[in-house]
Amino acid sequence: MQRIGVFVCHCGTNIAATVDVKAVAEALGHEPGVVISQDYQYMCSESGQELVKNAIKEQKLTGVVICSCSPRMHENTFRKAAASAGLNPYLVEIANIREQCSWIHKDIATATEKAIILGRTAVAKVHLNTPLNSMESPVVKRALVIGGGIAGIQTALDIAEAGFDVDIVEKQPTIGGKMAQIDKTFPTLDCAACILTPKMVEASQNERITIHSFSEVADVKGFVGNFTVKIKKKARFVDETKCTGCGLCTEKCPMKKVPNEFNMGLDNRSAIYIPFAQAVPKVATIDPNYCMMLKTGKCGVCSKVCSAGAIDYKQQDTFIEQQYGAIVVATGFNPINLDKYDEFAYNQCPDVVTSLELERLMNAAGPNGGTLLRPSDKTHPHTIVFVQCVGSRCDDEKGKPYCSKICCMYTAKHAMLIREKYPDTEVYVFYIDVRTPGKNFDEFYRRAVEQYNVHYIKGMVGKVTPKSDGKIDVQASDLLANEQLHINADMVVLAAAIEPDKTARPLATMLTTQMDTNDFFTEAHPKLRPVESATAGIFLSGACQGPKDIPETVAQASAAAAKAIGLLCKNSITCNPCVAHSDELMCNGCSSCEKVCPYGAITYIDKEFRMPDRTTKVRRVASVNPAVCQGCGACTVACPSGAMDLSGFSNSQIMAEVDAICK
Amino acid sequence: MNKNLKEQVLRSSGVNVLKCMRCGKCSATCPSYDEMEYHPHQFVYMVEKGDIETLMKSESIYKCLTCFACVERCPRGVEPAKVVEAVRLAAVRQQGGNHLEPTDIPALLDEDLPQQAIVTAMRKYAK
Amino acid sequence: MQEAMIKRAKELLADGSVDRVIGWKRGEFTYDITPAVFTSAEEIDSDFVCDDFTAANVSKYLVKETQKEGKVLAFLKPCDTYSFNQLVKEHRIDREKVYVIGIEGGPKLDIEKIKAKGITGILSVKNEDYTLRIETIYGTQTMPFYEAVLDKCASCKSKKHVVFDELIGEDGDVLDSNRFEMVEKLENMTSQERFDFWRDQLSKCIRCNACRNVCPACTCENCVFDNPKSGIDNKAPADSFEENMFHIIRAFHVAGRCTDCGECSRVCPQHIPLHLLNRKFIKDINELYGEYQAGADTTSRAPLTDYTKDDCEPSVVHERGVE
Amino acid sequence: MQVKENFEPVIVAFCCNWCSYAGADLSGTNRLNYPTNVKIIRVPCSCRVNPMFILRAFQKGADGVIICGCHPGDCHYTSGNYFTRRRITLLYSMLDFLGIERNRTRLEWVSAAEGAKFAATMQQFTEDVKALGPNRRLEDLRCRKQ
Repeated sequence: MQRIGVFVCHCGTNIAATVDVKAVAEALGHEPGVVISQDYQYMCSESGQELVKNAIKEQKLTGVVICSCSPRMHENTFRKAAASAGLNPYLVEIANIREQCSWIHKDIATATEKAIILGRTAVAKVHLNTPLNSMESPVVKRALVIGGGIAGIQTALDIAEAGFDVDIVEKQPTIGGKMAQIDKTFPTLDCAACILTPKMVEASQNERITIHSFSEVADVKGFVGNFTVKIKKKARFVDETKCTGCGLCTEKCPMKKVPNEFNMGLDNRSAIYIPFAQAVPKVATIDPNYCMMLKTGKCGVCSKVCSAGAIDYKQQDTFIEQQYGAIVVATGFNPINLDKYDEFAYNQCPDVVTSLELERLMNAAGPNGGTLLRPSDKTHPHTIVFVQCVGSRCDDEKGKPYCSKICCMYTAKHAMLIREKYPDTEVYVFYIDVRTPGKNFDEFYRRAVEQYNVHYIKGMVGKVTPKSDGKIDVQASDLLANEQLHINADMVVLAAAIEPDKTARPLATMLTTQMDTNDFFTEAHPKLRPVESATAGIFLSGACQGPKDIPETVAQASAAAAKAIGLLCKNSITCNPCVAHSDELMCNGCSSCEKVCPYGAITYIDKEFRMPDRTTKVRRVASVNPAVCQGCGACTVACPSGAMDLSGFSNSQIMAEVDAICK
Repeated sequence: MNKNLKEQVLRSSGVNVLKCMRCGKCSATCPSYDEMEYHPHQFVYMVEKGDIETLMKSESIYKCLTCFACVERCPRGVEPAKVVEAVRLAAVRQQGGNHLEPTDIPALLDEDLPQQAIVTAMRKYAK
Repeated sequence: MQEAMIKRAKELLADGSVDRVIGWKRGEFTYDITPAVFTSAEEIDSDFVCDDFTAANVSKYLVKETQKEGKVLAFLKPCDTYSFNQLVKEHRIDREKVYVIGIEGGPKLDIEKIKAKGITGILSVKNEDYTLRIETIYGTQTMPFYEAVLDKCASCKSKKHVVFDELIGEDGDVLDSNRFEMVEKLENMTSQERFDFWRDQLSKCIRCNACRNVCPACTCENCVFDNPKSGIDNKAPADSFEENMFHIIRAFHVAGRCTDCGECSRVCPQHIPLHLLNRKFIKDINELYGEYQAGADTTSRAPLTDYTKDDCEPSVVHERGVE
Repeated sequence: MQVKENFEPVIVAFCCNWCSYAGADLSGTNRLNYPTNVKIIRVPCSCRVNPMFILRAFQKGADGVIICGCHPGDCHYTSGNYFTRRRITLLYSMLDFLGIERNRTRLEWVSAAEGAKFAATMQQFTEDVKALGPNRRLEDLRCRKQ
């Protein structure tokens, strides 16, 4: 026989002002099985909880209904209270008579009537509640970092520092990411490689860090604490364990006309290549799109010159499967494609470059050895025009609606470096707004203007026209002077908007994490949980979550690491016990449930059944892994026989609620 | 500021001037810039302020080629050319009467006249 | 054809390829045919029959038969092969345990249509060049063959066998049938007319469960309508609601899985056009989610366990035709 | 159809825990009124709603049933509402085919941030059901209230 206690909260006047709480308590006291029905000022307060606890003990309650605010507010509070009084926490139900009643209705009579129905519904449900016990699920003490840029490297280093194993999966042949391509960093102007490469080396030498370069995440299964990830190691046709990185093969390779992606295609590399001198791992990779041996079967030079015998033309993609407790996403960004911006002549004129290309043009390891020369004729540019917000802050389908955040600062940096190195060069920056919030940022920008005499012009470039004499006509407006300008430039630099890496979207699907319309990962809470995704155990690091500069990226990377470490420190995590379960006697083994399960929590086993005639029969039946199931209930409806049901939201419980509402 | 005129211009242009972020790309791209007293970005801003009458009196409304370069290039989708046209229309309506009737056109045609110019002329000089 | 089938069945039994044969045998009357399992050549010789009345779909019986030891020979008409495939897909039939011989399909005959002509005391029915020669205790009668064809055969969707180990006779093609005509007609009625139509039909239901029991998609170990814990169990249509509910839930449970074999309507003693409910689902699925034929293969995802991100919203129902 | 004076329909709303139930809470927090006729049942995901529940509601005296879930693409369980969309579309289409009034059933996507949409949706749905009058075509006479 059920002994149910009903507790009606006044919530001060929040409920009591529009709901006659005494009448509710009185009415619910007459519901079947209810042995005690009380009202109280603040049920969630210490003394209110005490009231509930005492009643559980004194009245030997088998179920509790709290008529109060939304279960999203205090369901856990009351579950804990019940547990401390010795009642299974899942024998508590909340009737939401504040958000869904007193706050939205004004008439006391109808609001009270509705509150009674809501209470009655909760009583009807609690009659069918069963004690549920949370399972403990172990945490695998290993983290996966997806992306080996500065964000991924920093996160991996921090996690390794805390004593946990970390794997980095990087799709390029080397880690380092965008920062490796950058020449100098703002606002200190120190060399990016000088601060990045030691970290890359540190990562490669840390025995807790495993780097899977030239690899991709192929599949993710499981859940917080216990993800199973399939990693595809793409064939690089070079045995990583044998290659010494001597680089002889790259010198001897006869195919040298491959656009060098590390230098943004501004020069060429060989078909077998090491992206840059400080690459980690320093291992050669063969580009199958250009390698003559792989394409035609004729060549084999690299194999002949390799004394380590590392070349393997027959290498295949391989897959490794590994368990992880936490996953950190650090997939980073790319500049957008500028094909649609005809007005800037990016595709027509080699001397119109993006800012990232300019980084390479100015870098000592770049195509010109650090001397700034025009890509077209290798002459010194004397007039350079920078265009801000190319594709950022756009309300059209060509660009991005957001501010890319980093362009103002790197443009100031570029302008300053050029004026420093080549004082005879005139530098114009066309800006809409100069946005420099950040420590020492505005000072930096002012230095560019005041000390280096960079011409900042408020206005936008409307048209860039390459001329026959090799010069470039830049037509722009100077809004403050109210005039239209024509600048006879040698080079134009476009501050292209940045966007999340294209691999992020399919990855989000695999990870079951959410993204915004711009394909940036969505954080669990924009203010209070900025480095966690809404999916437990998945953390966000760096520009995959939104545009960020290096200091911010590193800060977020360490924050994500801290969150991951917090998870990995636990030996086990408590699972939600409201999961699906299948009645084997009724299950047909038809696989409908398995097909709709987003977590792969359902498997099939052949089970022996004893028949009434004493024979045995083997049937295929579904089996739910309660640690993997998240309790959505999709399977319960897919199941035609009704064998599949959901604890906490069972068919009979929901139907009892329906009945109570419609009574 | 003339509220009614502003309303009329906003309605007839269908443009939301508040979307403008003042980048000036419209004026940067405008081929008639030097001919104009008020430039495309100023049109947008002045309409926002409600300063329509000044624009109506300006020659600028007839200098716009309606080439739509500003519409094409505007990163915010503001469509300045439509604002210019709406102001011009307001001026034409106020003056009353057509400056160009469709029946006038055949006499004006010559071989070199691009068809677009005729359409533009209708836009500019007819109600 | 019957001779060829009997010959093959006996051969396969004799060489031990199969242990049992599933086919049909005659009941009390010549047209009273039921599916039957044969285990010996003698049984086959005396009882096995395949004629114009062997319309019953034997696929469903293979669920139980394949749970037993040994291999079964099944003679499947084209429509039956769809049901068979669907059951294989749902792991209800162990494909390894069945040897499928595809046989030519109908059109099969509906004895009720013959009786409706006032012909009684029937002893035998023979098809002589598409004229039925019916021997009765009152003498011989005739009627055109096509006037006695089963409704399900009249709107046949396919003469193609989607699965078989061997064929007796020819394989056919998927047909361009008119099977959605009646559904369309109902869709074009007003809501009230549709309601009246179905009230008229479903109120005839006596809850004999024949439709469920014959349905090859209804092979649940324990049907929700028999399970007191399901909350919707009931045994008799005590109220019009229960008539509605039984048929809605039954149709919904087989939605995306029903191959449109038409057995439900064939066996309904009250002649309720139950197949229209299934066809409505099939028509909706085809129109909203792309053409899908349950049982056409054993691997594709069923429409209700699948989705696309740009599926239509349920408002299509509200926006459609007549209210 | 004869509509009773002051007919107050019984409306059952199934709301998914993560979006729509939170949206309903938000309309409460913002004090956005909607009719008392609407009573909410919390389910983990809209895909938990079995057609049996909907029929059960009509049987026991509901005049309208509405299901609310996360917007497609935003499901907490990633795919639940996509299955809901197919199932419920087909079910509603079948009810329509049987001559049950279309406006008695609805499926809406309401996010946790759409308190105003929740209130407006419930307001509109209640009005639509009121206009239809009591559920007669899919009722169980044994359950009819006198």
